[in-house]
Amino acid sequence: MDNKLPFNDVIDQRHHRRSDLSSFEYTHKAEITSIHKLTEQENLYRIQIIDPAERERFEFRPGQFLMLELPGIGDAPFSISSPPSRKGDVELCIRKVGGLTSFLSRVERGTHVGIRGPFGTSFPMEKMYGQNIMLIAGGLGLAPLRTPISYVQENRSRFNNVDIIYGTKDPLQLLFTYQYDMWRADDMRLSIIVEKPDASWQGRTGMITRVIEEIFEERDDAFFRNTYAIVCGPPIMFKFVCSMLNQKDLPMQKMFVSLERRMHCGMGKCCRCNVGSTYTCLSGPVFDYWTVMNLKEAI
Amino acid sequence: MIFRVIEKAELRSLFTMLSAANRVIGPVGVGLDRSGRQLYGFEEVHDFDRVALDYTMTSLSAKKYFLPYREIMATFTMDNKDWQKRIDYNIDAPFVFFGMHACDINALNRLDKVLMGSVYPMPYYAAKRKNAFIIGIGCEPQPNCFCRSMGTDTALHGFDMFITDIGDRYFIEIQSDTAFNFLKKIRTGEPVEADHLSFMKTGAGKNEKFAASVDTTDLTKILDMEFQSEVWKQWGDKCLGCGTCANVCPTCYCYSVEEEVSIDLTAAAKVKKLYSCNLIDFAVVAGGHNFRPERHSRLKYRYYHKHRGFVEAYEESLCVGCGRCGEACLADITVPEVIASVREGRKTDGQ
Amino acid sequence: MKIDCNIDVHHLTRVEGHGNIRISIQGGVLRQAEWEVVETPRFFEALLVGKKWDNAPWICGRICGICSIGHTLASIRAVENAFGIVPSEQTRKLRLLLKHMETLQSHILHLYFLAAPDFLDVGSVFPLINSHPDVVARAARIKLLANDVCDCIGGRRLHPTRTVTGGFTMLPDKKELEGFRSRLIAVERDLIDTAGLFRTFTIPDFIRETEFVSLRGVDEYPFIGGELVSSDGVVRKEHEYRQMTNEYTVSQSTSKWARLSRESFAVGALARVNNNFSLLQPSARGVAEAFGLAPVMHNPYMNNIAQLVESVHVVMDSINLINDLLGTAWDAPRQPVVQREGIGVGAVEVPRGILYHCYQFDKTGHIVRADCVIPTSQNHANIQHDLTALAVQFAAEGMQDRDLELLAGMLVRSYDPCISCSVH
Amino acid sequence: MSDSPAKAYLGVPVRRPRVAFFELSSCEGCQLQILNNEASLLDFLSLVEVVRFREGMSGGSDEYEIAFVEGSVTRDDEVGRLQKIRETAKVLVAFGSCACFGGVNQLKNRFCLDWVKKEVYGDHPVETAEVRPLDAIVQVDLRIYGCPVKKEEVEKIVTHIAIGSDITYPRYPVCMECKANGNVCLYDLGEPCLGPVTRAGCDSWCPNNRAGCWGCRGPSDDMNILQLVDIMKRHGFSEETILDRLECFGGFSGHLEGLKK
Ligand SMILES: Cc1cc2nc3c(=O)[nH]c(=O)nc-3n(C[C@H](O)[C@H](O)[C@H](O)COP(=O)(O)OP(=O)(O)OC[C@H]3O[C@@H](n4cnc5c(N)ncnc54)[C@H](O)[C@@H]3O)c2cc1C
Ligand code: SF4
Ligand code: SF4
Ligand code: SF4
Repeated sequence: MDNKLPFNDVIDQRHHRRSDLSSFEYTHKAEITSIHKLTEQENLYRIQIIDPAERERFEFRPGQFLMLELPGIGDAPFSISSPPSRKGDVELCIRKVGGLTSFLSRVERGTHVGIRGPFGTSFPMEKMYGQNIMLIAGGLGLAPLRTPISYVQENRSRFNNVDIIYGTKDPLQLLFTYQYDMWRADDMRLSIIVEKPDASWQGRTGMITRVIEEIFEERDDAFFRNTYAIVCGPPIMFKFVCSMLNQKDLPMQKMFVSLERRMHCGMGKCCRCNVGSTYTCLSGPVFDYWTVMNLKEAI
Repeated sequence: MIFRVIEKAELRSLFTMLSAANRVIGPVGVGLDRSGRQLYGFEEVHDFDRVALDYTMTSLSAKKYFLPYREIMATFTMDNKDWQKRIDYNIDAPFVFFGMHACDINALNRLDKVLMGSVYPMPYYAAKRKNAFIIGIGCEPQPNCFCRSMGTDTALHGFDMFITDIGDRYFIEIQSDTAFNFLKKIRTGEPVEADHLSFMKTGAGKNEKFAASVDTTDLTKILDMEFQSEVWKQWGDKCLGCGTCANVCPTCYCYSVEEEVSIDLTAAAKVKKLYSCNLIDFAVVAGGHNFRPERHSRLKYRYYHKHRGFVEAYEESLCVGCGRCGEACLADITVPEVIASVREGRKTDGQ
Repeated sequence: MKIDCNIDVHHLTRVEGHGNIRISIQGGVLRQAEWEVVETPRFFEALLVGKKWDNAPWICGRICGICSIGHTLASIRAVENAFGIVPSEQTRKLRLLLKHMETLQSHILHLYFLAAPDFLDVGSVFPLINSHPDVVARAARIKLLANDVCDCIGGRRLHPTRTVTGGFTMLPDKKELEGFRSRLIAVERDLIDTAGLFRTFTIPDFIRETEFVSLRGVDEYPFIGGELVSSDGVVRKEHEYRQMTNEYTVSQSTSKWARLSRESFAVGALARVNNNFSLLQPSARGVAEAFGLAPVMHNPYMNNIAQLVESVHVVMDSINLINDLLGTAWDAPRQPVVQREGIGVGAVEVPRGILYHCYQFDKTGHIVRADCVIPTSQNHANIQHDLTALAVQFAAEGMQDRDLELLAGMLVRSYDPCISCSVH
Repeated sequence: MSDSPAKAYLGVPVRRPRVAFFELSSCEGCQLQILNNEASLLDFLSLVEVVRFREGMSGGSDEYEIAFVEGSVTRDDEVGRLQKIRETAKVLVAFGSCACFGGVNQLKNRFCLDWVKKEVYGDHPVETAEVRPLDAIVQVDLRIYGCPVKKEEVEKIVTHIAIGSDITYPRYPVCMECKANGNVCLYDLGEPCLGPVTRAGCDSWCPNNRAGCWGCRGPSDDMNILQLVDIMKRHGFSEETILDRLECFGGFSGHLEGLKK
């Protein structure tokens, strides 16, 4: 035997197992199959994993996110905004805020992107069977909320009373307007409110909390004992909403929020998403509100 | 564990044998500081005489061989709307680490937990870690070392063999089959009772020499309670936000990713750069909001991650007490002082 | 015969800095021929006052972006001379090697990027990228080598970082020097091809006798320090540089002018070759002879050829220097500096000619007075007199406006003027 | 100018902007860094169309989108030139430390102008003004720091302009890069260094060469200058040494209160 040390290769050919060493930077190649302009700032991208077998294997749960990569431009987390039943043919609602997202707003259909994931925790939809659900979104929060909404839609009979409460700054920022009628048709009560109405606005005006106050007046305490809430939006918004709901003795562990932090890996390595020392990508992005309350510097 | 003893001269044979066929990294002198004190670093060595077996502490840890400061994670060749991605773990041959202190071995053991033990192991690290043949070596406590407080003054695993100077000979703990095989090729002896005794004595003698220490009793709870403490602000006023502490630290692993496009636009790369939570933009998110805009909040976060969060997750702290960050920090911010001040809820000394 | 002509070049291109050419001929009589320097002065000599000695080389390198290494070395030499420091042999060789490579990169930049477009009748090197790709690639190759060596020895090709009073902050890696030696040996071929290219150019036939000033070599072709000499026979010590330059102000220029035995004198590659011809490396001398360049050459356009000759010289000499450096073990990179009161002058031959830095220090090592005399300021008067003579000669020959403008521009460019540096 | 075919990146067409280079009072070294890019000059030229570059080419056009302006304003006529450039350019880039902060030129501002003129020109009349960076006169859209600028950074910025992706600078100080480069800290060697307060991006150019940083890239975000002064003093450097470094390139003017005598 010579004195050369043996080389231990860590590469393994199977790319789909979470614990597989070689899956770390593995990207599914996917194609942007359609781009739909929702508002001045947000586009809806339909992204389909090219390889049919990989597409079938890409399963996710409501609330999970994926890492979207444009080579040379960037790599960032986005919540999946389409029904889980569609597997590796997903929709992402993306707001133009910086390098990657602005570039995305200029690409055409047919461009290839990379997808890693799905990552993170999800909304425990099964636990909510037979209960009332309040789905509350502020602004871009409707993007991640759209997945549980479609889940409820597809499994409507399993849930009791369903409220969707959605607020934005002004009517121009309302997302997915074309879906509102369908949601209503599926027996989900949709309440929309804007802060700054324009001339054509006929709906409610004010903050989301106003809608919640109305619901408080309308429903008895028993209602809230059998209710779950999913709240997506800026921290300041879910902080208000959750503490209001808590006044009605809705347990904090029955309220779910989604946190947003900077992320580079999505797999608990880069530390950029840490809240205190909790990884948003592994322990989140979906947290129950009790956990959030206990995290230092979460909100 | 299997033990052996060797004559001191035999170490050279071991080095020669290993370095003839493998890349060897070891501690070497890299110059004198302004007061004439020898400075050390880890470098590739070809000559046994360059290896500073009695080195005190290297300014930078061994981590760049496992977690390079700058590493290409993937490269792309661009083809209009399409592209091809290639992944390389940036290691093609195993290497020998000749002379690592216990704290640095323990640092790797702790990194293993996050980088190899979790749901998503990190192949870039694993490929290097699994291909390192590590020879540990005993050390003398330095004024800033507090490894004993952190339980890292001895290494129980994570190396191939560990050498301790017991006066006239070296005492060797053998942990891997590979090491055992190599040792068969030099002259070794079975330790006798006297060797065991000198080995124990060496350990006990070392324990008496620690000058610095950190009281870790109930530390996670104290940190929780002192989250709003004014003490943090005082340390924040000193901190330069320069990231030096994280860069010299053997266990800081957080990183940033930068994308690069070649100037002829035909290729791109995804580059991982070790980052530091003390840097201003560490926690900036979309829209420009910064979760930790002040220096003190970032400094505090570093302590929380190491001494509280990691303990909660892995039952031990992410600090191995090597003292490098205190040594390197130009603002003289040291772990023992920071922890002591938080404990006492006051700032240590005047200034 | 040409009766009327008006030439007004505002901000001459392909030179460093801002200068204008104005020529006007009326009825066959030269009315005006003017080389006007409009560059903004930055007042380095004033802004140095009150600064400690260690600031001087760092700040003074910033006088010029092309010959920052030369300025830094002149500044260091002035400080060292004031403090009585004699650089070690190792430092001397490394500095010379660094200097050589700056000379090479600057000469190649001038020959290919600034001068050659004139001879090929294009506006810049850019069209040559398509029409003469091999020529551009060759220029890039030589320049890259020179710059790489500068990075290695000086730390940076522009505004060097390793060069300090007393020596260097750190020494190059010997392995790298070996690599450079092979590349230097290989680059000789490119220089022969460069000579071949320049043989195809027609050097304008124009002679005006003048005086040439440079360092005087003793046993090697001079670049750093030593005695000063003129082709008219004046010899001075380094610290007597003022008697060699005699600077004065003129209204047409924000740069000062200089004179010695005549109304003007010239510095630069041609002056060095004229004054030290026998000390050139043999192969460099061979190139000179092939172009009919022998001392004392009075055609200013031949400065281009002198630069070519020097390019060959510095490459050959650099190979020797690297051989010497590789043959001995490294000494300490720098020696300690002890400040003292006094005046120091540093004379260094930079690509465009002889450069002087002079500082007066007080007891605490602070600069009391500073003086920098830049090669191009020494050349301005000579350029002016050449322009006048050129206009007269070619007006008499009845040259077209455009041709005269081209020749006048080429004349100024031949000096490779560094205008922003002359008005520092 | 070489005409290369229009390129695209990920299907998004690449703009090949018309760029012009200008210089006010400077050593022209930053422009020279462009010509010093021997290895990648051709690729550089395929990304941008250089329509004016006096140091390298004759002729030129006054129609350009991006103006790279080197140098600082040190004479009144430069104000007009700069304003004219601002009117034409869509994007005005302050190119190098002189343009960003005044550069070494601004050391002149330590003295009264009359003394300065007399010291250098005697009684010969010359015009000069207080040295100002570009943004004291016009709006600056982009800054490329450094004395000299770092070619890798220039190339990166130009590539980003061409493909239309964001331009970002490191916000942290030089020490970060210095440590990653494995350098021995200059303070350990007994030399002063402004690395702890200076914006990174030069890849710790000077400390890599065992020379302390002089702050040519100006302050990093949220830098702690008071602590730096304290550190320098503790290492035995005089206030003068500290000031010499901090005032050298002008990036820290505005942070020097209390240091100046
Ligand atoms: C779990 C999760 C789900 C998300 N879902 C959506 C979604 O459905 N739709 C949507 O539009 N956005 C979503 N985001 C936010 C999205 O990740 C950022 O908008 C995106 O990273 C911005 O990238 P950029 O390159 O365009 O911006 P950049 O140019 O990188 O930066 C713009 C700003 O964002 C910060 N930033 C950079 N990278 C990140 C990052 N990875 N995460 C957060 N901030 C960053 C920058 O510091 C800067 O302040 C989500 C984020 C997380 C963590
Ligand atoms: S603690 Fe010290 S080393 Fe760490 S960032 Fe602050 S100043 Fe730098
Ligand atoms: S040398 Fe300068 S830049 Fe490097 S670590 Fe030390 S202070 Fe920071
Ligand atoms: S180290 Fe400092 S002085 Fe040197 S280039 Fe970088 S910023 Fe400029």
